[in-house]
Amino acid sequence: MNFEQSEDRRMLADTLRRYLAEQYDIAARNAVAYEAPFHAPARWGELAELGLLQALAPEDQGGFGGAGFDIATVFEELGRALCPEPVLPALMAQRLLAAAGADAEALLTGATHYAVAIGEPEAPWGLDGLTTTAGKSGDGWAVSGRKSVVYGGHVAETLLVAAQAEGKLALFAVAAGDAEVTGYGMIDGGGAAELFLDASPARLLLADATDALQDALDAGTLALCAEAVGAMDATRELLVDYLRTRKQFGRAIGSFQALQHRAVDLVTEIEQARSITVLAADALGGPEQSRRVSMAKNLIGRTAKLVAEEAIQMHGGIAMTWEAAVSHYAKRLVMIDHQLGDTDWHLARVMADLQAA
Amino acid sequence: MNFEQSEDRRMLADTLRRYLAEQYDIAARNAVAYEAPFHAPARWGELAELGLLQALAPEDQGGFGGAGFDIATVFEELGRALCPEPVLPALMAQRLLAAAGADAEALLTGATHYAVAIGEPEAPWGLDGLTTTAGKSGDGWAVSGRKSVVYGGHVAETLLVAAQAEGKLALFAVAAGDAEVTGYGMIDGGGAAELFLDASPARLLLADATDALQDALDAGTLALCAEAVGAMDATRELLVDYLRTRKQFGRAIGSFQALQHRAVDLVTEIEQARSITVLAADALGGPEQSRRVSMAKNLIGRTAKLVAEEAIQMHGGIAMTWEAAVSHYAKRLVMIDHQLGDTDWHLARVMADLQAA
Amino acid sequence: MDLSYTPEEIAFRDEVRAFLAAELPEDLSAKVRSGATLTKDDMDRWHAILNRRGWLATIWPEEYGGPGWTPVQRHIFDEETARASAPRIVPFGLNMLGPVLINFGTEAQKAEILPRILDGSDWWCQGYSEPGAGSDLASLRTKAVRDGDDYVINGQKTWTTLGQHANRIFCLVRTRFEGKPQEGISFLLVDLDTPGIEMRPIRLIEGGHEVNEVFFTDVRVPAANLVGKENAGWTIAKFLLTHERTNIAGTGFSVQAFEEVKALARQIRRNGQRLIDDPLFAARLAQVEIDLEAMKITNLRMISEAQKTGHPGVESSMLKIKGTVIRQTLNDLARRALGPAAVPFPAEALAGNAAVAPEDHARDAGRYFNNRKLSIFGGSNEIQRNILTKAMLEL
Amino acid sequence: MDLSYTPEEIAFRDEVRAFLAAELPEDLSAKVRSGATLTKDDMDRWHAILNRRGWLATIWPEEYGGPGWTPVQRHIFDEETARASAPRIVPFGLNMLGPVLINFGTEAQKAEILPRILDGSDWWCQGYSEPGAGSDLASLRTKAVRDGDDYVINGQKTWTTLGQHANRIFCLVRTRFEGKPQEGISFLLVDLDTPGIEMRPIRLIEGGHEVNEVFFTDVRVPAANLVGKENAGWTIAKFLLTHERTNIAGTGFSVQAFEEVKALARQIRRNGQRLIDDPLFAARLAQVEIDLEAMKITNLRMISEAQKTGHPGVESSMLKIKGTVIRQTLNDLARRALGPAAVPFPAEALAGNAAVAPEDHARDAGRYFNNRKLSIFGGSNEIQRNILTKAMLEL
Repeated sequence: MNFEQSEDRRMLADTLRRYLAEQYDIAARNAVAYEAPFHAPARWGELAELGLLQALAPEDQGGFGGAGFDIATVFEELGRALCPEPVLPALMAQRLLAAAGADAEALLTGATHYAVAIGEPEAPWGLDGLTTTAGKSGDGWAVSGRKSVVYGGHVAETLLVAAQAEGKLALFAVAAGDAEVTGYGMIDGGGAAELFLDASPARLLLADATDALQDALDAGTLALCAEAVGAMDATRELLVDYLRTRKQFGRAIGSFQALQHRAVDLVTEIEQARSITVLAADALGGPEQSRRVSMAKNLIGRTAKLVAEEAIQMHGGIAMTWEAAVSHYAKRLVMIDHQLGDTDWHLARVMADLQAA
Repeated sequence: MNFEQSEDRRMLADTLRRYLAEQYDIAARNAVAYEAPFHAPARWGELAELGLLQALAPEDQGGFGGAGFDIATVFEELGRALCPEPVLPALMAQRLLAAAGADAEALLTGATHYAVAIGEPEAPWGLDGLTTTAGKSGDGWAVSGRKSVVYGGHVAETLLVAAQAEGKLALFAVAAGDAEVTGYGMIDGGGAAELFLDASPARLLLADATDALQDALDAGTLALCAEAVGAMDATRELLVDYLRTRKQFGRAIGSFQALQHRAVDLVTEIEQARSITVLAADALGGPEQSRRVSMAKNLIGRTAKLVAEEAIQMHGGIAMTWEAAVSHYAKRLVMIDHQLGDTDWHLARVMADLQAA
Repeated sequence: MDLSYTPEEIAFRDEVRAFLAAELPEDLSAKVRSGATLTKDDMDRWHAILNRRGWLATIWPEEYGGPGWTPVQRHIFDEETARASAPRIVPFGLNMLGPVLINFGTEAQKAEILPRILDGSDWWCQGYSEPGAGSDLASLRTKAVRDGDDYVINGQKTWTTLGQHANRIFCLVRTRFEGKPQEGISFLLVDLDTPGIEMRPIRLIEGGHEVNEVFFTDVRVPAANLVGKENAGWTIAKFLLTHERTNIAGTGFSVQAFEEVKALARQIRRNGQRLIDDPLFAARLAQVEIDLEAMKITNLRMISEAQKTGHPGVESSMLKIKGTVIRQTLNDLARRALGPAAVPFPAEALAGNAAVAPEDHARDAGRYFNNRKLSIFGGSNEIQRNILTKAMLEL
Repeated sequence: MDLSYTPEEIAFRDEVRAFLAAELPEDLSAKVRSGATLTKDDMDRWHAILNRRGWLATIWPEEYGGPGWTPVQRHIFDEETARASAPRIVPFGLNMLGPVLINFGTEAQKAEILPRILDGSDWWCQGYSEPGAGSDLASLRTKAVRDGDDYVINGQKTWTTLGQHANRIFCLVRTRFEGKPQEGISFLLVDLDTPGIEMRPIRLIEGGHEVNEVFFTDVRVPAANLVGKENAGWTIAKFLLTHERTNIAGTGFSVQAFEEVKALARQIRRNGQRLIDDPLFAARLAQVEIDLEAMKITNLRMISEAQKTGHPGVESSMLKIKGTVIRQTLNDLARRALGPAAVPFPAEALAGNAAVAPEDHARDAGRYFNNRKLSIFGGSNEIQRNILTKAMLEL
């Protein structure tokens, strides 16, 4: 048993933290996060050079990481800086390309943006109930259907699309130019897109992609948990600092015991969130992967909302303003619950395990 | 719209409150509540003379009340005094006897104890899934089955038993001597019994008793809500008094803001509990009766537990002792959730209404 | 004890309903339902409609143009307008300054100002909070120094709601610097076109423009604009906080929000079933429905008490706390219900065919974030708990 | 980062498991599982078994008879004994007085007392709290006045756990009355058969006898029974609070409680389905399962930190808070699961054929009430929050 971060990961975390703090202070971050293309293209290449993307892939796939703790390390730092770069779709796409034995060099160098299109309006999370279909068309395939809220879909050159084909859930690559893509910003920064596929030409990557897609969802979900931990840590720092310095009634508001006890409870819950993320990171690649990731996302969903709401409430009016960093952290913390399965959706998966005979 | 209590009910409440405060101070209450017969037989007749039982029945059935607000008035006072007398089974039995057109004089004078036996080990609440059966036997009927945690069953002379008969849920009267009755005390005071019926001779009161039984359950549930309101009110008084007088670190503990805010939240929730009980009392006898009673029991279940746990926590160690009144209030408040449907069971009924197309 | 309305109250409710059916413009209620920002013209239009009916200044005495309603009638009006998705009455002139003038103003002030509030000539805004004086209002530092027949104001106000539409502002200012802070505050009326005033927008968490900062630099105001006595402004501030709070529980808005979430949960389908058939979501919704049912009664109990005593008690702080929690929970459920569809922003940027969320719900996430304010502004829930501690627990 | 145990740790765990399988008496674990009250003989028996194996004084240094375990080994032992429903080690002599003597006692005290703790000759109990000094321990008033070679003790102690089985008590007493309250406290050892001592039982909320009051009237104790210096007792009290807290999260007990509730929810049938298939109950259970999984990691993270620094940090207050909440939630679920069957009391009074609750669960409601103490005794969760406020938030 060992809770020390490896030297390599500590160095990666330090490098990323320094870079992100320099390049994405809250004003700079907001300037890019809420205006198309909802991230900073100039920074994307630099992040790739720092090894951000390679850290997400194992050595035999051209990277130098790829384990649960690598993903957690990277995304915790992204979360701490509220970084709006589309790293999540890159992570998920890398795992799908690897599963398909496809080349991922352009992804890992940052040259090409990929997005992963799974969710649909009536099947937003998970793999059940997807209705997008693919059929043979000449030498290749044609995909039809609607994919909704595809993270990074607004800047992706290549879309990895899950579709029903010949009785199985398969994975296809669709060039962005071959689909109708409506990009937009997200309320908490960053961008996404709606995908309208109408017999769009597609390349088959995996005929039976269920396991690979579930793995991509699990890894993406773990990444969101770690991102939330980073964002909660930063929020905690903002809050504690505010409690120390903001005065009302002639005293620092942090001297009011009612706020003290609530702040302490938040800190306790954040430690629990960190712990469950460690558990999920450790489980990635093992038999308990999906179950522990769901446990983590459920707890993160509850805690991130609590941290967001309490941080706003204890800051008071200032947290209601765009100008205050805490408002953007709060938005991200709440909206993470809308990505890749919310707290109730993941709870239902854990419940199903309890109920299984 | 009028939130004033009627003059009659105010007088009844005052009379009861005075009598109960005199006769059931906490030491006297505990002396009878936890030792067989788990109530004070000498007080039972006096309470009947004060009109306690008649207040639960309408005039045309020999009483002078019987409306939702009459029941709420009586049980709020019983709750305030933590009175262990078996009034709940009397209330439920009175409604069943009235529905059957049977004579209830002995009940209303306090001469005869009735108990109502509905719940079974695998169908503890509600009318679905009851397996006790009755069949014709000579001139009368014979009932077989097991009834569990029958309130007041330990002192009842007559048991009103719900049983399946000829395809319907029917109601029978069984003399206590004709059944195997194992009485016991309850963890929060008062008594109950297990009923083992093995072809016990029975008198048919109602061949199709579903509506009458549901009405008795609704009225009983309302009574428990009102009892909880009274007990919460008393608990609030104990707590506020303790916060004012108990000193730690050289100050009244009520001067600590963290406790102040939690105490205020309790008081707010108690007002909500009172309100939902008013709503349920108003609905008794109307088309919304079952639905509103379920709403009330759900909210009461949540609030009573919160009040019990917070009152214990804020009292600290002293609340862990038998000697402290608050420990007995806390037990009653928590255990009310085990009677006639817990907070989740009633929530499911409200959910079903939301889901109905 | 009787929860039903009297025949008179039912007749009144029907009158309000008929009025709303006939007079509330469809485009306004659609905007309110979808959470869209109302323009000044939208609000003026609705005020004018209410004013024509004599139902605008609902808490003013009849002699000044009020309808002479009981608290129960006011409650019915609040509930029905909320259910019908009518715009909220902009409260600054009507529910705040109006009662202040009626109680503390000179005859001249009343005669000049009250009619202009009713007919929409003036749009008032509020200058109370300052960057360093939020919950602790008594520590305000914007100062007004007497100079001949004028006061000269210097300082800064913030959280000035809808100030961008206003032509006048009422302010709490410091006119004495020694003694207890509460005893050096005055209540001043200021025209916003007076030289030296600058108003700047504050962008809110969800991106909207609702509140402002107001900067005062050597702003000269006639001494006649003082309301009440100099240094007696704290009395007026307290009067507003404890005597004129109306519709504090906001149950009408919550009922409307509940109905919207319920409809949404029946409409949204996920993995082959309606969201309402997901037991975890249904449990959340049923629980808040029950809390709201209780809240409606708590509200009526306190209104009934106010009807008897003439003014709401400190218990209204409970209405504020619980009422805001319930509304925020409903906003939370609407956001949750949408799942990923809550994400796009700003909703207006989406082309019609790309609509992600059901019509009328594209702004639900923004509304959730914006309504975190409910438990902060107007005396935070923490301040309400302090008030209740003092008053009810006597601690 | 690696959550798996090392091969050495796994070997140790297997050793503990084998020991428990062979040596833990079946009747004792059955009693623990059902929540029945253990007799003094039960506890002595288990202590003797552990002592034979050298695993009784798990936190003592090897030279005094401890096993020389790392924090991780201690954790493994705590987890495995809890999972096996072994009785808890009675902590007063072993985990409290022992370390105090090892750190503050004279050689003579160590030589006399430590072996008698190990072999069960002495049963120690604790005299800390007083009716007026609970959370505020420094305000204690039981006084010890020096008189020749003796101290003379007068006063009252309370919450003396299992004092009914004890022959000796260690006390905090006041030996100086001026100055800071903390600087006038001493740590004294007292034989309970000394004249002037009376112990009275306190009946607890659920009816059990676990704690006592102890009254001292002119009790003469040799001055040699002082541990450490006179008036330096507060240092010892703090040492116990911050340095020797072991197994504070109680995750082993929670894991055991979780498994019991899960089994119960599969066993209980209600209206034709298993309770576990009720989505509302399953949601409650899954949520606490997840909290517990996180807690286990939080606990291990802090143990790993303690292994590095040599002692647990103030973060252990978080373990206390969250650990007690999780255990109490599990007790709550067990009570809920039983429905009406949780009601009968005392469980022992029921004839076998009238059993209402499933075997082993007849005391679940009582356990729920009794375990409300977890968040009160040993430094209430409010006190833990105060500690964390100071240490972590630096407020």
